[in-house]
This record gives sequence, structure tokens and C-alpha cells, in this order.
Amino acid sequence: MALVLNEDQSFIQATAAEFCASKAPTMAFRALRENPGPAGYDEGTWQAMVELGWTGITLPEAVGGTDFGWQAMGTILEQTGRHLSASPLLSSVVLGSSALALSSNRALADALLPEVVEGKIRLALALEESPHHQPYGAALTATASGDAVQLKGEKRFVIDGGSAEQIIVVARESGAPGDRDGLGLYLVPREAGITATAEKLADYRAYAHLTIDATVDASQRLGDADLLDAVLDRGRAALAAEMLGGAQAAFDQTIAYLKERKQFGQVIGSFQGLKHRAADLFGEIELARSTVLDALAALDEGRDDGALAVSLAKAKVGEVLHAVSCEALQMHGGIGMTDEFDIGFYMKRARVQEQLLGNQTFHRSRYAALAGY
Amino acid sequence: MALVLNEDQSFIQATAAEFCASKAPTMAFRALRENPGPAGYDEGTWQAMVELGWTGITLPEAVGGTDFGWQAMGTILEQTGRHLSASPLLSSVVLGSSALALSSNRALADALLPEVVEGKIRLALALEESPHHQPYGAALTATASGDAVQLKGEKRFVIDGGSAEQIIVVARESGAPGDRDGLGLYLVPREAGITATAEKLADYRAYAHLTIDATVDASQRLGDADLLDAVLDRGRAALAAEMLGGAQAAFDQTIAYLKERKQFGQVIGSFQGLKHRAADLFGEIELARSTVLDALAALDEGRDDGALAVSLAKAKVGEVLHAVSCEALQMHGGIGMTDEFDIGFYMKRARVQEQLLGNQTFHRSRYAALAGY
Amino acid sequence: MKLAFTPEENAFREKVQAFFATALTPELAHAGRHMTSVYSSKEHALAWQKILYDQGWLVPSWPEAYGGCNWSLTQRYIFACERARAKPPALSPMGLSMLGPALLGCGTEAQKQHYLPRILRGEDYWCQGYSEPQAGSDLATLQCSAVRDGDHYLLNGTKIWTTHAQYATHMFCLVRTGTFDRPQKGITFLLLPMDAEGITITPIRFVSGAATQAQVFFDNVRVDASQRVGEENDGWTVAKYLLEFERGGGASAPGLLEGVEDLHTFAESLPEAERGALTLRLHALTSRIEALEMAELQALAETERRGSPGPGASMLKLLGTELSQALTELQVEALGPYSLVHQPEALAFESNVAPVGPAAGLTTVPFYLNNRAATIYAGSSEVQRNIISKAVLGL
Amino acid sequence: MKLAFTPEENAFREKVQAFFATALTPELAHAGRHMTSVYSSKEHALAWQKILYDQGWLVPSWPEAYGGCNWSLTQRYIFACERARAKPPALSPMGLSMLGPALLGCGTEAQKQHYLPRILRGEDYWCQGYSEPQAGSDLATLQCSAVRDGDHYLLNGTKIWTTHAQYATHMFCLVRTGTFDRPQKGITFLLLPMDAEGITITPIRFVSGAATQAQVFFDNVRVDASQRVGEENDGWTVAKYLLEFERGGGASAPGLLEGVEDLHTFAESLPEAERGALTLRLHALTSRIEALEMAELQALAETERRGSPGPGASMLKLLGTELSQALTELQVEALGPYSLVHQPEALAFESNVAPVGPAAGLTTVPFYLNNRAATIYAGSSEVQRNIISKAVLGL
Repeated sequence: MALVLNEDQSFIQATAAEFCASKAPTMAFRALRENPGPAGYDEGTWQAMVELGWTGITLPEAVGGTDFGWQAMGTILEQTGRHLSASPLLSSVVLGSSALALSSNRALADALLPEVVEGKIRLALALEESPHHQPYGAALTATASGDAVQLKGEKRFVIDGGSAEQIIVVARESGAPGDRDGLGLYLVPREAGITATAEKLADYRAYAHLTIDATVDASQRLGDADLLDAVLDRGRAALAAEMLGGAQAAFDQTIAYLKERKQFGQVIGSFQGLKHRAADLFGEIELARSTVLDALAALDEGRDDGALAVSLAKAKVGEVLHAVSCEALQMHGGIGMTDEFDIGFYMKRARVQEQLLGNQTFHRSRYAALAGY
Repeated sequence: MALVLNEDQSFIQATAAEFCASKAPTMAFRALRENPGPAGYDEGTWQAMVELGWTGITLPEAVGGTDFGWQAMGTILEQTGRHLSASPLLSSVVLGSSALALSSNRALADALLPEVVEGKIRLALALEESPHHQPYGAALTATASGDAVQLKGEKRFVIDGGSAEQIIVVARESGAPGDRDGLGLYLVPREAGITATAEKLADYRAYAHLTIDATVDASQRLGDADLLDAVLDRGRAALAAEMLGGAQAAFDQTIAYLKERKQFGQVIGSFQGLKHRAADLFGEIELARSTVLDALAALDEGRDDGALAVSLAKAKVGEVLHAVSCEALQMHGGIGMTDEFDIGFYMKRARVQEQLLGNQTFHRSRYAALAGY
Repeated sequence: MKLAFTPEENAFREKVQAFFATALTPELAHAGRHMTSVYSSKEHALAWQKILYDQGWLVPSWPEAYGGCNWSLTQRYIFACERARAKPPALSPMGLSMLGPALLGCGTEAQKQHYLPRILRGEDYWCQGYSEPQAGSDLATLQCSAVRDGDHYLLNGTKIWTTHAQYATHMFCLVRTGTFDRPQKGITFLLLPMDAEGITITPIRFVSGAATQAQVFFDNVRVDASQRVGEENDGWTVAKYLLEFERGGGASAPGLLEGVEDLHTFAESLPEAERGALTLRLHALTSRIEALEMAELQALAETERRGSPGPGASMLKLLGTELSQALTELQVEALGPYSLVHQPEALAFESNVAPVGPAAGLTTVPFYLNNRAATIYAGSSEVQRNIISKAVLGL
Repeated sequence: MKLAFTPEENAFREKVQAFFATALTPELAHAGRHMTSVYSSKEHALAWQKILYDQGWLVPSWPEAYGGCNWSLTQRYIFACERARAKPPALSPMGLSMLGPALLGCGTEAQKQHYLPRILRGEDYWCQGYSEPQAGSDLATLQCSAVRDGDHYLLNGTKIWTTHAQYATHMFCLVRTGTFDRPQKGITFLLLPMDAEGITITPIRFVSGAATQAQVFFDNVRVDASQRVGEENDGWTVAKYLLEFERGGGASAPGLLEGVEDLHTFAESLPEAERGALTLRLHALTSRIEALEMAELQALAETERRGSPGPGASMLKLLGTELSQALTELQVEALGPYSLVHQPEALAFESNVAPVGPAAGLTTVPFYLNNRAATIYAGSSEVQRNIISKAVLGL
């Protein structure tokens, strides 16, 4: 596992911290909430991220990437999580690019990845069909006829599904929903027959309900459930890093408030009841941080226990973010309940993040199953 | 449910409090630990309890009882729990007498109950054969031949099983261990073929491993699983009352210590970290008290939901006693770890009480099953 | 079922059930089932209040002379359970459950005669002016000042977190009339009309998006001295008495148990793995709520005996609000992203916008978010723990 | 497996495994598997210490010049994991893990030259004199006094909770040599032989029945001034430095994970219903311990960088001890009454008394009870939370 960040990772972290604080801070999120625009994030900010090279962090140089790896990518997402910076990093750069980069369909990957790196196209992963994360739950049908494959069905809560130019659709080629066998992942251009309706969730980010009735060439097939699992684990680890940033930010803002707010003639942070709870949260965040770093390192090192490490991290950071966001609001008292204060945003974002790509229950069970218990 | 104690119950409670504090306090328990005597409790104290009428509280006047009911009995056990007073109240008066009083074998009950009330004989219930509470787990065989029944097998952790003159043995007449059908309860005189080996547990009370090879007349049969369930629920409710007394005593002693022990120039009870935990424990004990009172009332009122109320109470009070005994020791600090202080006795007694007649896990599951979830 | 009922009590229960079955209009039933906080809108609260008033069941625990029902504890418990089942809109508590009992206990005869009937008939709609920006948990340091000027007080300052201030006709509030050795001294309890000159109201938007609370500013507002409850500088006594009713007056368990039932039903639609984990946690929560229900029943008996709830109210407030938050946590988790769908337009009565997920999901997150305030208002959980450790445990 | 191992590291692991497989005598293996607290008997601890010393692996993290191994962090982690698997008796930590590092950091060259080799060879057996009856969590108010008398100090007072005082040859202790504005000033760190005139030792019986700790009384005990570590009145600096090693020096996770493994194996013998509930809780615990393991590894790297563990040690002490208590809770519950059987006579090596339940059950409750002290000694959990909130969070 990563015991300390190396020089490259530290540099990337510092750049991301500076960028998010100045270019995509919580104030920008407030502006987006009132006027989300077509994509649900600010296009200018996104292009600036592209220019910083964030679209190529985990990709090989051959496609224009820098190959700094998932630990480096994690430091970026931790910062976007900290500042609630909206962008298609998770949807397009993490989930989308991984699906191409890990695919055995080299022709498609080599053709498209440079465009993703350059920010010319954006990808999204269309997986869920129910409100609970079911990696193998696809019922959307893929029917082959000659070289053509017809895809037909519905997808829910697709992250940035309304703006991505190309959608990676998880489809059922055989078997029944729930079967791991019989899944196929297809790259489908939006205009091939995908209709999107916005689904607004509590965090004001962009999600879409997709109605898909498209026919694509069989060469658009990227892989099966093995690919899906690998892609999802990258998404989960990256999301866990983003959640860690949110937990840290909510905690830091709360500690700052505890040092400032006075009641009973003293700052409330001097009350042992709150001090001890803050100390416990600190310890929990540190534990969560360790699991997230380990999950990212496991992906970089290609360790056998990668999936185990990822589920441990997503479950742990979900549990900690949940607790921190609740305690942050409680410790702020009345003022924390107001829309004027940022702290509530972290709670709303947290509740959605906890559900995305599997909630705590899902990942606890998966961890136990993988550990052979 | 019982909203307040009535006059009789209040009087019995006051008497029990006075008696236990003066005649069977924790000091007496220390003495017993060094020299448990043949029964594991003090015979003189026990006879004094008999004289106070405690053996007949739940029994009808026809057999010499006073018929004050389970709420009254609960007030007594709460006091014995509070002072760690050792006696065969649970084994003989609660479990044993209930088995006779609720039995359809009126001849046997009418003959023996007066003797139990007068303290001439003591009963015990031999149920468990494994270290986990399994009401229907009996493998000990009951083989009928004519009017005689041969009982053969082993029983574990029998409360006061080394001193009771008559043992109620749960035996298997048919079926397999775990089946509710096929159980029979037999009253077996010790001398009919029961050998006892003491099993010393952490709480220094008297438990026995019984080896049974006895032949009794078929008329010694008291009933089946219906009787067993009814008996066990009375035992669980009474034990819950005893545990509530233990939790209350450990809590009270801890609050007193918090008011006395000084560190950092002030009594440690003035630190908000401890104050808030104490306030939470207070609330939990009150919740536990409510469930115990309700369970006892449900037995007195013959309510349909008696078993449900009993499992709720045993699980709740077990959980609270567990938490209180741990917090009590932690809040005492080093001194709480010493044998010289009483607080550790409550923890050791608690761990055994939690296991007896079903631990928290057992009763949570039973509650859920009974509630139809 | 915690009480053994007599045939008379069973008859009473049937009567209550029949009442709820007929008295709720479709719109009120919809409003009751789509609450996004513990408050209904003023319109729905007053409409339902009028129905209860006409039935004579508006304030069961008040003295009969003032509109009470003279019900036994068991009858009140039955009523609470049936109400939880029927889910009518919430009554506005500020007049009925807070000021009313306070006036009954501390008001002058004139105040009772004037205000209590108006409260019952919904002619006056009250809000509560306690907290100030710098006086939250430390309420006693409040600074909003009232200076005596002949037979009036002149008010200056501000109150915050005032629920429904923008809809209220009247406010009861705590103001500072003097400075003494202890901050609790020098506080006075006043009643005032919200249309008085010099009052400005700024609604506060909450995390849920709703603006149920407001900040109220006083600029030389004149209040007649006859509108004082209790003695000058002794308003803390009235305030504490009222807070006991605010904290411990109700029975929260029946409503929570209904929520548990609904969730059990919903859980049956979940995939096996999700259901199992949820059910285990739901059991643990249910048993805690069952225990709370018994504790609330015993507290009801205790309140009847002593006249007011006493410091034990803090324990019930603490447990009741934390359990209600625990329940909403499970609701959010059970519904998954469906609960997080942000679709306020689908909430209105006879709305033609179809909900994205199950209809119940529409209110789940707004209620969840608003309910985070439950452990903050009327004395935060931290304040309740302080009270318990001091007033009950002597620490 | 948290680290990706190189072939060299795998070879190292095999070497360590082979060592443990052959070096443990049957008696030492028995002793290691039947510990009833974190301490082994002096006899077993020293016997095992000698074997490690001869192997050169006694103090891997010390500087090589003083007997350290110059192992990489990965090697130390591998060693910790294999030791956890092999379960040898515990080494006595007072000399090796506490005084040793303190002398290395704060001792004079003469003190290092004299004491460190004697510690390693087991010639001196140390105990720790910190707490006093009135100075527990508030350690800085300690009163045991040392008055300078020429080139000696004259000690009077008492120390309590001194582990193995009755077996120790030496004690390091904190004494008061002056009174200043802050209680932390005026404390001096002294070394003394336990056979000095004027020392009385009274063992303290614990809830488990064992008497591992003692109270030590000083009546005009003379200590040579050369036995002072650090400056006079500045012993708090040494004490705090040492406490960081006591709190954060080790890796507790590998041992806890072994405990989890054992419990998983045992759980398979349980009836279905019990197993299910236990397994769920065991999962939750395991994932916390896994996270702790990573945090410990990172702390190890941090310690190497800064030279001492720092205030983060408080977090690891807090989490490590609370998780170890959580593990023992599950062990007690899993075994049921078997764990509660009180049968100390069956514990001895080659005892001919058969255990009533599973052999593992014999130590479960004694260890459980003794381990309640883990959140009290070396600074209670409350003290660690104070330190974290002050030193780390600035509250």
C-alpha cells in the first residue's frame, strides 16, 4: 500500500487543491445550482481541468496520458470532493476511460482515448436499471443480427448521462437479470438512439434516465462482466477518494466553527462533550483515508486483493462520511440547517455518493464474500 | 402495562430493598466467594427470604402463596440483583415453582408446592446441553416402559443444580434435538439417579453439570414444550428484573464515584465528556426499566404478547447491562479494575446473566420472529 | 398493544377510528401523508384543527373547563395510536401544546379567558420567540431588550429560528428586562401581535429548500404590559415550564411505530440482500421505539401526577428525536436513490407530475433533512444531556 | 496482504517463519497461546527474549549500533505478521519498548552504555512508576517527592498500577522535585533499583483474579543523581516522549487479525442462528481492524521520518485498544457460558485438568477482564481524546 505520496503525486495534489479552491469552489457550486446549464457543470472549468492534464492521469502515454496512476487520480478527486467541484471526471475520465483502456477492443480504445484525453468527447457509463446498485442487474437487451447489435431498454441515474457524447451501455446478451454471465458492454453514440431525461437528485448534480433503442456495429462491443467489474472498481475507488475529500472538508469546517462559536461564555470547541466526539471523528477519517489510499494503491500495483480493498474503502468511507456529515450539521446547530451555510451541501452530496456504485451494505457484503467469510 | 407500582408492590419493594441491603449485601457475596458452602448461597439468608414469604409471591393462596404476581416478584429480584444477593429464588421459586404451578399435573403440583413455599424443598430446571441457550435442544432421552420412564443423558450449567432436592428435567420423548415436539418435563428426585459436578462460572454462583440416569414413574411428567415456554418466559422476565437491578446499582455507584473522584482540580463528574455518557446511560436504563415492567405486567395480565414483551425485555436489559457494566468500569478507571472495588463483580455477574435463558442475539431473533418480521 | 383494554376502551377506540375515517378530507389526508417536516402548512393545520375542535377532541389533556376531554391515560394513548395510524396533518403546536399549557400554569385569569379560546378556535396563530443568533444552546444570555415605558414595554433586538413567524398572528417571546447576577434573572415573558409596528420578518431557507423558519427583527416595538406572563424579570420560570411541555408533552412512539410498519412493508419489495441487512437494523430500531413507547406512557402518568412533565422530559425529547432520526436514516437507505430524487413539484395535492420512484419517496429526503433540526430545536441533544446530568443525576 | 512483496521480501518471510517454527519450545508455545493479559510471566518473557536476542531480532527498530536490525518497514511488518501468527509469549515492554527508546532519545551516553545491553540481555527487568492514587488521568499532578541531598535524591511517596513491580529489578519513575506555575514543570525522571532500602511492594488483585500490578511505597529511598534521565524538573519531556512509544510504538492489527481468524474458524462450529449474527459483527470488526492495520503501517513510516510517533500515537492507542476490546467482546459472546467457566487450574503447561469447554475458552474471560484496563492504562481513552482534540485539532 501507499505509505507516503511520491513527488509526482504530491505535486498533482497541490495543483488540484489550488485549482479547486480558486476555480471550482463551493461558491461555483451555488451558482451551478441556480443555473446548471446543459451539462450540469461549468464547461470552462471542465476545459481547464482538461488542460491541466487530468483526463490522462491514469492513461498510457501512447494515447496522450501521463500514466501517473490511480493514487495520483485519487488526490485530484479528493480535492474536487472537498470543494464540491462539479465535472465529468468520475463519469467520463474514471468510468468511461477505464472501460476503453481496459477493453480488449484495442481498435476502439486507441481511436477514442486520445479524444477523451483532449476533452473532445465525454463518456458515461449506463449501468443501473433499479434504485439499488446491481452490477449484474441489466435487463436491457442486446440482440445480435449479423454484424449489427440492437440495444433496447432503460437506464436510470446515469451520471452525466445527459451530456456525454458516447455512452457505454451495459446490456444483456443472454441469461437473466442478476446473472454475471451474458453481459456485454457497448459503446453507443448518443445520436444512435439514446433519449435522456434529467433526473434531479438531492445533490443537484446531473443524472439522466436514458431510453435506449439503438443499433450499433458488433465492433462497438468493449467486453463483458470482467471488464465491468474492473471499471466499477476504478469508479468506486475514485468515488471513495472524492467522498474522503468531502468528509475532510465537512470536518475541517466544523472544527473551525467550534473554535469560533461562543456559548456559555466560551468557544463551544472547549466543551469536552464535543471535543471527544471530534477526536473520534478524526480517528475515523484517518481510518477511512488509509483504506482509500490502499484501494488506489492496490489498483496501481495490480494486487490480487484489489476488489477487496476497494469494497473495504467504499464501505468505510461511506460510513465515515455519513457520520461526519451528520455530526457536522449537529455541531453547527441551527446555522448548519440553513442553506446559507455550506455544511448542508456536504450532507446532500454525501447521501447520493453513498448510494452511487454500491452503498455501505452492498460493499460490506461484497467484502465479506470476497474475503471468503 | 404497569404505569406505577401499586401499594402492595411498593411495600414488597421496600422490604426487599431493606432486607438485601442489610442481610445480603455485596459484602456477603465476598464472603460466599471465599467459602461458598454446599449450596453456593447462605442457608440462613435463604430461610429468612422464605420467612418473608418470597417463595409464595406468585403462587395462589391454596398452596400457601400470596398471589401478588410477577410485578411484585420483579421488585424483589431487582433488589437481589442490585445487591448481588445469592439465593435459589430464580432456580427454585421462579423456574421451579412455575413448572409446577403451570403444570396440568395438579396432583404433583398440589403435593409439592406447599413444601416449596415453606422452604422445605428446592427445585431446579435442567435444560441446557450445550453452551448456547436452546430451549428445544434436549437430547437427553425419556424412554417409557409401562408406567416407568427412564431418563438418560447430561445437562449443563444447571442453576443451583447441585443443591436442589428435586430437578425438573427437560427430556426428549421423540423427534430430534431442536424439535419443539417430543419434549417432556419430568420431576426427578436427586436421589433417583442424578450426579452433580460443580461448574464454576465467572460470577461465583452455583451451577452444576448433571449426569442423569434415573427411572421415574410416568406420573412425574409435568408437561411438554408449551409448559417449558411458559416457565422459561417467567424465568427470563424475572432474570431481566434482576439484571435491571444490577445495571442500576452499577450505574448508581459510578455516578457516586464521579461526584467524588477528583482529577485536574475538579470532580471528574463535572467533565462534559463523562456527563453526556452518563446521561445517555440513564436514558437507556429507563428504557430497559420500561421493558422489564411491561414484561412482568404482561405475565400478570395474561396478555397475548407476553412472549414478545419478555424477549424485548431480556434483549434490551441485556444490552443495557452490558453497556453499563463496561462504562462503569471505564469511568472508575484503575480502581475499577481492582478486586477490592465491587464494580467488577457486576461485570462478571452481568456476562453470565446475559447468557442465561438466552442472550441478546437469541432474544432479538425471537422477538423478530414473534413480531412476524 | 401495551395496555390491557376494557370493553369500554375498545368501544372508545372504535369511535376514534370511525372519526378519523370520516373526518379527514382527501386534501387533508394528502397533506398529512406528504409532510416534509413536523409542521403542516398553516392552512392545513388550521383546517384540521377546526375539525378536531368541532369534535371536542382538540386538547384532550387540558382541564375540561378550558376544552379538555377528561380522558383517562388509556384513552389518550388510544387516541395517539389511532392518530398515528390515520396520519392527519400536524396541528401547529405553538399555541396548543406550548403557550396553552404555559398560560394554564402561569397566566392571569384575563390572559386565559382572552387567549385560550382564540387559540382553540384558530383565531390566533402563534410563533415562539426564544433563540437569538448569539443565544442558542445558551438561551439565558438572550439580549433582545424590553424597556419599560409607562404601561408598555419597548422592544428592540432580534429572534431567530422562529417557526412560521411569517404566518403567525402572535408571538410569545423572551426578552431581557434587566441584568442580574445570573443570566436567567432579568428575562421576561411577553405576548405580542405580529402586525405591531416595527416588526420585520426575514424567512430563512433551510437545507431542505423550504423556508419554514424566519428571523424576526424588533425596532421599537411597543407591547402593553398586560401582555406579560408571570412577573417581570421572572420569565425564565415560565419559559422552563413551557419547555417541559415542548420537550415532553407528546407521545412520539406511536407515530414512529407507524413509520416502522410502513418501512417493513416497503422492505418486502427489496432484493433479498438489501432486505436482510435493513430488516436487522429495523428490528433493533423497533425494539428501541417499543421501549420508548412504554417510557412515554409512564411519563404521561407521571405528568398527570405532578402537573408538568419535569426534567424527565429531557430524556424523552432526547430519545424521541434521536430515534426519529434513526428511522429517517433507514427510510433514506431503503429507498436508495429514489429517496434522493428532488421533485417538489410532484408533492402538491392532485399534482399531475408523476413521481420518479415510489410516491413515499417524494417526502423522504425533505423530511430527513428538516428532521436534522429535531436534535437542535427546543434544546439540542447536548443541552438535554446537560439537563439530565445536572437535574436528574446531580453531576 | 497490504504490501506488494519482492522476491527478497518473500525470502525474508520464509526465514522468519522457519525461525518461529523451530525457536519456540513447547512450553513457550503453550505460554504464548494461554496468555490472560498482554503480559506473559517474567520467566516466559525472559526465556523468549533470550532466544530473540541470540537470533539478533530482539529490537528491530533500534539503531543497529545498539542491537537493531536495520530492517525496512516492509520487513518489520512481515515480522510483526509472522509473530502474530506464531503467538510467542509477550516480551516485557517496559525495558524494550519504553525505557529503551526513551534512553536512546534522552539518555546520557553512560546511561545508554550501561542500561541498554542489560535490557537486551534481560539482566535488568524494568517496571514503570508513573501513576499515583491521586494522579491517574491527571498524571502531571503527581506528588511522589524526590529531594536533592548532595549527589542523591531522597524519595518519599507511592506509585500505583505498577505492572510486575514485584518481579522487577529496576523501576523508571516520575517524581516531583519542584513546584512551579504548571504541574508539568518540576517533574524529574529517575531510574532506581527495586532492592533499594525503603521500598515496599503490595500486589493488587484485579477483577480477573490475577495480581499483575502492584502499589509501590517509598520511604526515604536514596537514588544516585546520575540515575536521572534528562534535566532536573524537566522529566515531563522524557515522560511524554516515552508515552508516545508506549502508545504508538507497536502494530496491534496483525495480532487482532489473527484473533479474528481464530474466531471465524470457531464460528463455524456454532448453530446457524448464532453464527449468522456473530459473522455480521465480525465482518464489521474485521474491516475496522484492516483499516487500523493500514493506519499503523503509515504511522510506522511517519515514525521513521520524524524519529518518534508524535501525537498521532494517541489515535492508534485509542483505536487499537478499543478494537481489541471489541474483539474480546465477540470472543466471550461466541463461546457462551463456556468462556465464563472459571478454571485457572487447567491453564498450566501440561496440566492434567481437562477444560470444561474448548481449550481456547480457558483464557477468554480472564483476558477479557484484564483487557478492560487497555482503555485505562497509558492514558485512558478519555485522555487520548483530550490529546487528539488539543494537539491535533487545536480545540
